[in-house]
Amino acid sequence: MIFGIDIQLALFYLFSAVMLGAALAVISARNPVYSALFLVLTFFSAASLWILLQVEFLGIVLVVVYVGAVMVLFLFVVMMLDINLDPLKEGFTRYLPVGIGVAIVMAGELLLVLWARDRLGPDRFPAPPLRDADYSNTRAVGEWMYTQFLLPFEVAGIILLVAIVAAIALTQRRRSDARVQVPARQVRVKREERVRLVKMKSEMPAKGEKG
Amino acid sequence: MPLLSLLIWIPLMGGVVVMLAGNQRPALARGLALLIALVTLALCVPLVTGFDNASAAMQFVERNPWIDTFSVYYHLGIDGFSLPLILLTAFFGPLVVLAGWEVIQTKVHQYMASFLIMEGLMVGVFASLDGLLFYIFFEAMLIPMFLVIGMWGGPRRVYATIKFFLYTFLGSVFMLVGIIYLYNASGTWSILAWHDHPLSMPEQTWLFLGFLAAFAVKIPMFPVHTWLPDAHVEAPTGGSVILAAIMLKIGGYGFLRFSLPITPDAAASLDGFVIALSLIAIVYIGFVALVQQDMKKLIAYSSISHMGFVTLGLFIAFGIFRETGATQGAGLGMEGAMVQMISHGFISGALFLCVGVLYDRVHSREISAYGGVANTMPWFAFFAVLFFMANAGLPGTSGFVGEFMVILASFRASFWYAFCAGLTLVLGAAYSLWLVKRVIFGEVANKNVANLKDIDRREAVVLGTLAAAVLLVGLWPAPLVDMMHASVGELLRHVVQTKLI
Amino acid sequence: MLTLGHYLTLGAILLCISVAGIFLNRKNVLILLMCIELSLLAVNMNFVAFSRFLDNLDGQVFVFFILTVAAAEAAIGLAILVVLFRNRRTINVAELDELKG
Amino acid sequence: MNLETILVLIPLLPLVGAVVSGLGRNLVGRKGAHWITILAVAVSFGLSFWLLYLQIYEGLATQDISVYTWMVVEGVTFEIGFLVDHLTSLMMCVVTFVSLMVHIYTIGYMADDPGYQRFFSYINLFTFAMLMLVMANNFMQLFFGWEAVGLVSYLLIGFWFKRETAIFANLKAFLVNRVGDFGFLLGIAAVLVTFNSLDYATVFAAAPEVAGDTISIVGGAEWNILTVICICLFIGAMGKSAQAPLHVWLPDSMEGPTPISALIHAATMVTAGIFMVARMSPLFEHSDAALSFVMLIGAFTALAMGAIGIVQNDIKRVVAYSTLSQLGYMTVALGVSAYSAAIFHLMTHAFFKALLFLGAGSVIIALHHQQDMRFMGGLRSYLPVTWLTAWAGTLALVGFPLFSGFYSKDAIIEAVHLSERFGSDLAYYAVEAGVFITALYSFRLLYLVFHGPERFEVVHGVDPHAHLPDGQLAHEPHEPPAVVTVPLVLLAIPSVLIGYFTIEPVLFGGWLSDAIVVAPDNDVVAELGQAFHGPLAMALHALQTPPFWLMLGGFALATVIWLLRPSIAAVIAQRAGFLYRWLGHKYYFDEFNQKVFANGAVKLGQSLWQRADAGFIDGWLVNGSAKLVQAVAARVRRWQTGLLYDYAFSMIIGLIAILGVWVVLL
Amino acid sequence: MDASMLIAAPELLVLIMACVVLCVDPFMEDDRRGIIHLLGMLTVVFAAIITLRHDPLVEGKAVVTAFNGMFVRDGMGDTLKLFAYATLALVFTYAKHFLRSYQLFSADFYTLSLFSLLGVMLLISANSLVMVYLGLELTSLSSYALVALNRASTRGSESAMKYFVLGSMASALLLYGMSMVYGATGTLSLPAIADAVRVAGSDDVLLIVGLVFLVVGIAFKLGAVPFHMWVPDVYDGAPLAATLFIATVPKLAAFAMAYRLLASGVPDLHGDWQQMVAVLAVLSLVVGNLAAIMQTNIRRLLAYSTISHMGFVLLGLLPGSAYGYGAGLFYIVVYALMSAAAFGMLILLSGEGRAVRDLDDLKGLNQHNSWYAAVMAMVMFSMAGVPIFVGFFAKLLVIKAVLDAGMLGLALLAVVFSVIGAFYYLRVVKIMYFDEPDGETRVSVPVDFRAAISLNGLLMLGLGVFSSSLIAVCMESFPS
Repeated sequence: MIFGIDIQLALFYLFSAVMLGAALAVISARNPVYSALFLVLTFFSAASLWILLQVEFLGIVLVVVYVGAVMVLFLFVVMMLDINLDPLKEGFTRYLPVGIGVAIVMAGELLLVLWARDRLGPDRFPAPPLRDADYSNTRAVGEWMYTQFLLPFEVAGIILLVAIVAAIALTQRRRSDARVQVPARQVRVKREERVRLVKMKSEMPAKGEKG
Repeated sequence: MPLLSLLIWIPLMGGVVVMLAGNQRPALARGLALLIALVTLALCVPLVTGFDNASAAMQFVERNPWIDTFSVYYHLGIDGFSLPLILLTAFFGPLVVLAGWEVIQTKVHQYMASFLIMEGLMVGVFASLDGLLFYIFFEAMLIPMFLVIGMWGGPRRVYATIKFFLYTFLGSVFMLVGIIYLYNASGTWSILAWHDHPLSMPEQTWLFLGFLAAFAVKIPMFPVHTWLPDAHVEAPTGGSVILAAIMLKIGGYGFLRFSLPITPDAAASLDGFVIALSLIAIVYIGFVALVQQDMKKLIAYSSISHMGFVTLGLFIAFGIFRETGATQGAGLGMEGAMVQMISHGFISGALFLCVGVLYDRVHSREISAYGGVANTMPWFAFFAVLFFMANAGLPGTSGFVGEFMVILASFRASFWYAFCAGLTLVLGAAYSLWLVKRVIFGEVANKNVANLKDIDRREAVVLGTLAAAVLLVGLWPAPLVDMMHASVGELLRHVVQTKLI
Repeated sequence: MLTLGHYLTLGAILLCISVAGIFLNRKNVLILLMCIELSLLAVNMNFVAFSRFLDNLDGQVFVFFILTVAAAEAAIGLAILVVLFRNRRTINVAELDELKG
Repeated sequence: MNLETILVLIPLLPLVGAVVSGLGRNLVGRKGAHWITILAVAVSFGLSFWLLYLQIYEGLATQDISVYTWMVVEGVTFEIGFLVDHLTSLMMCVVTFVSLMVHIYTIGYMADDPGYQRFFSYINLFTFAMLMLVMANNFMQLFFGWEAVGLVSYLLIGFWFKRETAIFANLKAFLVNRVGDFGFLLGIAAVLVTFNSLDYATVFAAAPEVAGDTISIVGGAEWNILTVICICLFIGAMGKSAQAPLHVWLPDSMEGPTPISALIHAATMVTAGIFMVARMSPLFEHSDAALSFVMLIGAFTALAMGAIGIVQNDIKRVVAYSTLSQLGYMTVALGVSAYSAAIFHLMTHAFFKALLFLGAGSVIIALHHQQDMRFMGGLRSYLPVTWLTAWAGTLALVGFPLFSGFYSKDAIIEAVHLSERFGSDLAYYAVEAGVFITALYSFRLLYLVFHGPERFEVVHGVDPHAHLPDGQLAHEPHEPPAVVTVPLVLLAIPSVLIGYFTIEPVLFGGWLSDAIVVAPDNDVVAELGQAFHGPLAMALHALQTPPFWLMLGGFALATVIWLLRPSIAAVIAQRAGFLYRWLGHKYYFDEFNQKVFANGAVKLGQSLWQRADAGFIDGWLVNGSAKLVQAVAARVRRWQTGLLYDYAFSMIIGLIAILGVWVVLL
Repeated sequence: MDASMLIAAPELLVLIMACVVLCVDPFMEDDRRGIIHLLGMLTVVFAAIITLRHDPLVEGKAVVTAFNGMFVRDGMGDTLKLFAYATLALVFTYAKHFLRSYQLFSADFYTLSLFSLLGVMLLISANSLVMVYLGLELTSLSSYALVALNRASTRGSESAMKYFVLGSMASALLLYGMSMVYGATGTLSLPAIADAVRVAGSDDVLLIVGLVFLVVGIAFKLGAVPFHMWVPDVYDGAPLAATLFIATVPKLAAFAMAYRLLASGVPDLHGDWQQMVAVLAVLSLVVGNLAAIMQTNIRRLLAYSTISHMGFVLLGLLPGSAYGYGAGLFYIVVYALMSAAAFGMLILLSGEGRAVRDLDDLKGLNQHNSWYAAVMAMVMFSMAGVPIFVGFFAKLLVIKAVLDAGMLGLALLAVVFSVIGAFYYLRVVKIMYFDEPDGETRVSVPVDFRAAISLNGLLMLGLGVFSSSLIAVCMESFPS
């Protein structure tokens, strides 16, 4: 508490505001590059909020995985596709009222039920105790994940494998001008195809040739 | 010997076998189909001889578990209601094969197979004592008929056949909901057990309406009859014959097997509604039939009108019971309805075959395309007049018996029921004979008619067999009605007893 | 007092923004991908908050998996985007309507 | 051979004959056909006559046998069986005799017709059907015979099925008959409901017990059940026996070959209604209302239909209207409970009317199928036998004393006179006037055909079979062969004599009392019987009664108009234009039926079909729902815009909606 | 190494084999690729054998869990997995021909399919929210890639993009729901959640919000209206082989997901989710059937028909009874088989380089290929729910379950819309049987394809006539 202000709360509002603003910018930016960058900002804010909750591991992962990998991938694709940007925003404003309306209705419904009956107050969900200094969120999560959540963890791995396979299967192009190895042919190559044994008659002058 | 199973499965499997004959060997397909149909017919002999008229119990019962998880049984058996209808079905098997003998030239194997499969399924409907089994046969039958109309039908066949399928399908799904409900309520699919299962009035009413939806469309009753003229007009001759002769009867049979005994109280409270529809069918459709330009359409409408007698005969029981406090007369109505079904089978089948004979030669069903056929086809004219007279309910033909019984019975409930029903005497004669006048009689109308060849031996056999049947039932219905007495008694016992809880 | 409600509210608003973004954006598929990332962030926000306020690590671990999967998802999404761009020479959302009806 | 076999054989033989000659027509050939059928009818006639003989001289009791059980339902037995009492055997003899005559006559009349075998088959079949009708011992079989004769009548009227008029007439005949049968069937239904049986014996025995029972039909009004039954049954009789207003088919039925006009539409079938009512006398006797109704209908028919006969030019039609009128007489007799008089008149009428028809046929053959009397005249010298027999028939018809018709008709008129039933005064005047009219048209016919100048010319040198314009003949008319004239003579004999010899037993001797039941209060015939002192006395007494003088008046007037001063006819036709037209159009019955019933039914059918069936049910409900589904489907399909943001939008809306409903509202 | 590995042995096998295929592929020349196919088939066969084997650990217990309760193996799971193998075998058989004729025959399809199968299996066996999520993602990510497999196809990439964006959005929503549930109960384990809910009662607003989002996620995966928009576009745009896959195997997982989340996870909120599911079911039936009517594109037609089938599956979930789940399970299994046959037929009829898309491509099929026409007709009638075909029993069971729960109105609506649906199935039959062919369609597929599709078609009939055992299996998967 500083100056009667709950620092935690203040930070929450700050990050929240940034996050929501960034999120709005993501969906309304003219340029997808900006959108991607705003998304990064959103994630950063979210990570901050999580860390505020003392969920450090996930906050870090969010930044590392998302910002470091996924968002870069996004940007990469945006750049690669080289899309003409100008006409892409038409229609946005035309449907804006509807969009806002729907969003507000949905948000209203959700918030109404979340708040109206006051079921989320401290009575039921007391504020989480602050962690001890030597408490490692990462360790706790890790232990829990590798024991209790072994199977999901493995499955998550498989999912990543599938993503790889799928991405390759979809995007890999066989270029006609490229020199490629065909493992199948390499493996199945037979001796006859590589070595040509030529049987020749020894060339010896025969004496009885004319005989 | 599991006779009923044989009667179901021989034609069904036979159909598959015929299918295997392939497109290249039509003669083989025809011969096989005829053989199978005849074998099926022959199997009816032990069925009749072994049937005990005096017993109301189900006979030739077969019962094996089918779907254990919810106690569906392969449960077959027949009583006095099923037997005549099964006989009718088997009777028509060879006739239909013969009727399509020369006319059908494309995909003969599929045509013959369709009819054999249909025959097996129809026997299945009449022999099922398990509600679900019944429903399955009831619905599965639509498929071959759908194909028959669609593949070998007239120019508007697609519209007609889809209309036919969806109409009947829509009706029957309500019944499906009904029987599932019954199963949930009673824990069994056995129709006989359902007969004794008590139900509250709202339950009965809903169930009754569900059954009504299915059977009213099938039979068909006014105002859900409009699929019939279209289907008949577009169907090939064999299709029309089976449709009119047997499929419509399934609706009537359904009323007997389901609506009346399972929901007697609802039936009793709604009988006025059903009877009103029946009478409308008889009178209204009579007038509509009068002005038809298309022979098949006319016969189709007349079928609807005749089926009105079936529903009238079945539901008159309640009126009689209310009016007189006794069931005397109700049995007459019910047996009349049954006789009407059988007889209409013969007559309408024969009429469609007659139209088929003309259509094969001239390729028109328009009444106005004919005139003076009697000049060039005297034998045909003989049969046609006979069958149209039977259609008009001439005594001595089977057409008379059912109408006679139902009118007599309905008088007991109300003079006006009998009055309206009796109008058919005039209307039926009017549309039937007006057609005869325009088609059969008169001067030779055009070159087509002048070039007509009289029926050949194959056609004569088919029509002659039917004529014999029509006259036999007309002159001596006793064997037919004797089969039913016990079952009618049993049914009436269910009908007049309230099963409200 | 910083309560759970604060975080959940934040998550909810973020979710709404991302959702609004998905259908407000009519031109660029890339932005859609970003919006998805945003919505995952909203979810993560919830998980993290709950995890903390419940003092239960499950939530955090879940977030970790979500992040992993989101990365994989982004990879595949971008791969599809590349394929799409190669075929159509555009990533305009409004032009992706060959399939309809 | 026991009696039962004989009874079965009597109707069965003609049936066999019909089947053999009909289905095996090419097998038996023309000769075979007529031999087989004639033999069958002859044997039937012989057996019938033998039965009658047994009854008269051996006192054979009433036979009520069952041939086979048609079916049994709910304890009610429907049977095929025969009831042979005096009434039946009388009818059987009349039917088989007239039929036999007609069979023989046909050999000559139809000699050139390609449908020769078919014709014999039909009339044999008719004999079978008619015998089934009269021999029935229960209502169902009665109805069977009733309809079967209708069928044969239908087939025979349309025998020349190439003629548009013929096939129109037969359709009309069948339909009008069906209207009657409709009532008849309702009557039978009422009988079954009331008596729980269809057997005559049971029903008649139980009739007194239910006499007071009522049935409610319209609203709360209670009707006497027997009145309902009788009126319904009588409606059937009206159709078959051509009582106004269901008479319209009979004149048209003359499109059929003349032999069947004689057999079916004069002598036998049309009298089935009369027979039926007489048979049902145990029921009718309990209902004065029904009898009054019967009487008034009959009276109207007797008078009004006869009047039409005056203006007809077609020889057969004149006879046909005369038949209508005579049927009216019979019906009146029934209405005043003089059943035996009706039956008596039925019998005499059968002979003389068959005679007249066959005579007309003879003329027609002679004139090469010319039926229009305006092209006849002076045929007396060409056709002497026909002429003489026609006179005999005519005198019988007009009721000239000592002729058979006199006895039967006079008995009826007297019976009506004596009756005190409601409306009997009116009926009396009608039948009296009818006598005058009968004489008028009967003699008119005789004069126009056989007397006066020849109104045809013989053109020589043309093909005898060529179709010539009216009034021209290829050769002189001459008497047809013996197969035609012999039946004429054979029919002429009973036409003249039978009344004289049978009036006493049939009418007053209680001959029919085993079949006919008359309540003592109603028994006008018994009353008549008290004044009866033998046929000769009756004839002499008749000279002092109005009918005789009316008949003479008619004769005189006819003589003046059509024999002495033919020009008067034209003047009258001009002066009484309205009346003439009215009669000429037969009171516009046909026009009315055509407009209201025929066209009305077609219009109704059209509009029901086009509007209700095709328009509303099919168009609106069925195809309408299909269209609706399709329209909605097209719309639903358009939601799938192909645009990603729309898809997302849909998801979000779904989400918001579910959230809104379940989280916020609930 | 604890018993977990044994319990999850089928999953391990699939994983290993997927990697094997991945590694073997580069060493295969194009004409030897048949080995890949063989490996794929071997995988499903052995997986089936392992699954069927009565593990001593499993024996005697209806339910066993592994990996600290993350993984559960039970009757329903095994049933679904077995059918997943069976359908995948069909998919491989049909797809091989397609891939060959489109020069797409490489390991990609097989690896991705196997990974997807792994995801399906994990999802089926998921016992924790995290496993649900990961299984779902594994399935989905592979599917996205499969849809885009034909890199040269504009339709393929467009549909993949749509599928991806919407799918990711749906998983985000699902996750949001999971977070709420987690927040409300403090655990990710489904049984623990169930316990917590039972204790806490059903009026916790967090829980309800979470439930709504869970339902949305499930609805998307199943393709229920209004979360169905991806279905037609993906079915239409993807290469037929991928469509074939997506239309079959993952649907089984979607059912499992619904069951795990709703029935195992929050059974005590049944009253709430029942109504949501009812709404979704009704909408799916209505919209699916109506939209299908107007289609001339057979793939889209089948897609919309799928949506309506999913309506039925949801109806099966409604009652929340063992019986209802059994009915739903039966329905989804039957649906997978029908769908496989239908798309298999499309592959069969696709000529060289031209995939069947229009209904008119089936014109007059009966003329020259009457057996295949019959197979397709059987499939169509089965889908329409005409008796004796197995599709009828599927509908029957569901309607019975719905009636059991006393929801007569829903049952009536379902049957009425199945009649409307019958219309477009009939149209397919009509085109095959009643129309004249434009030319002769040559069917040149290998014998294993012929055998498989014939068997698949006959199954429609056979499983109908002998439905008893399959129904029993499905019903017994849910001990009541």
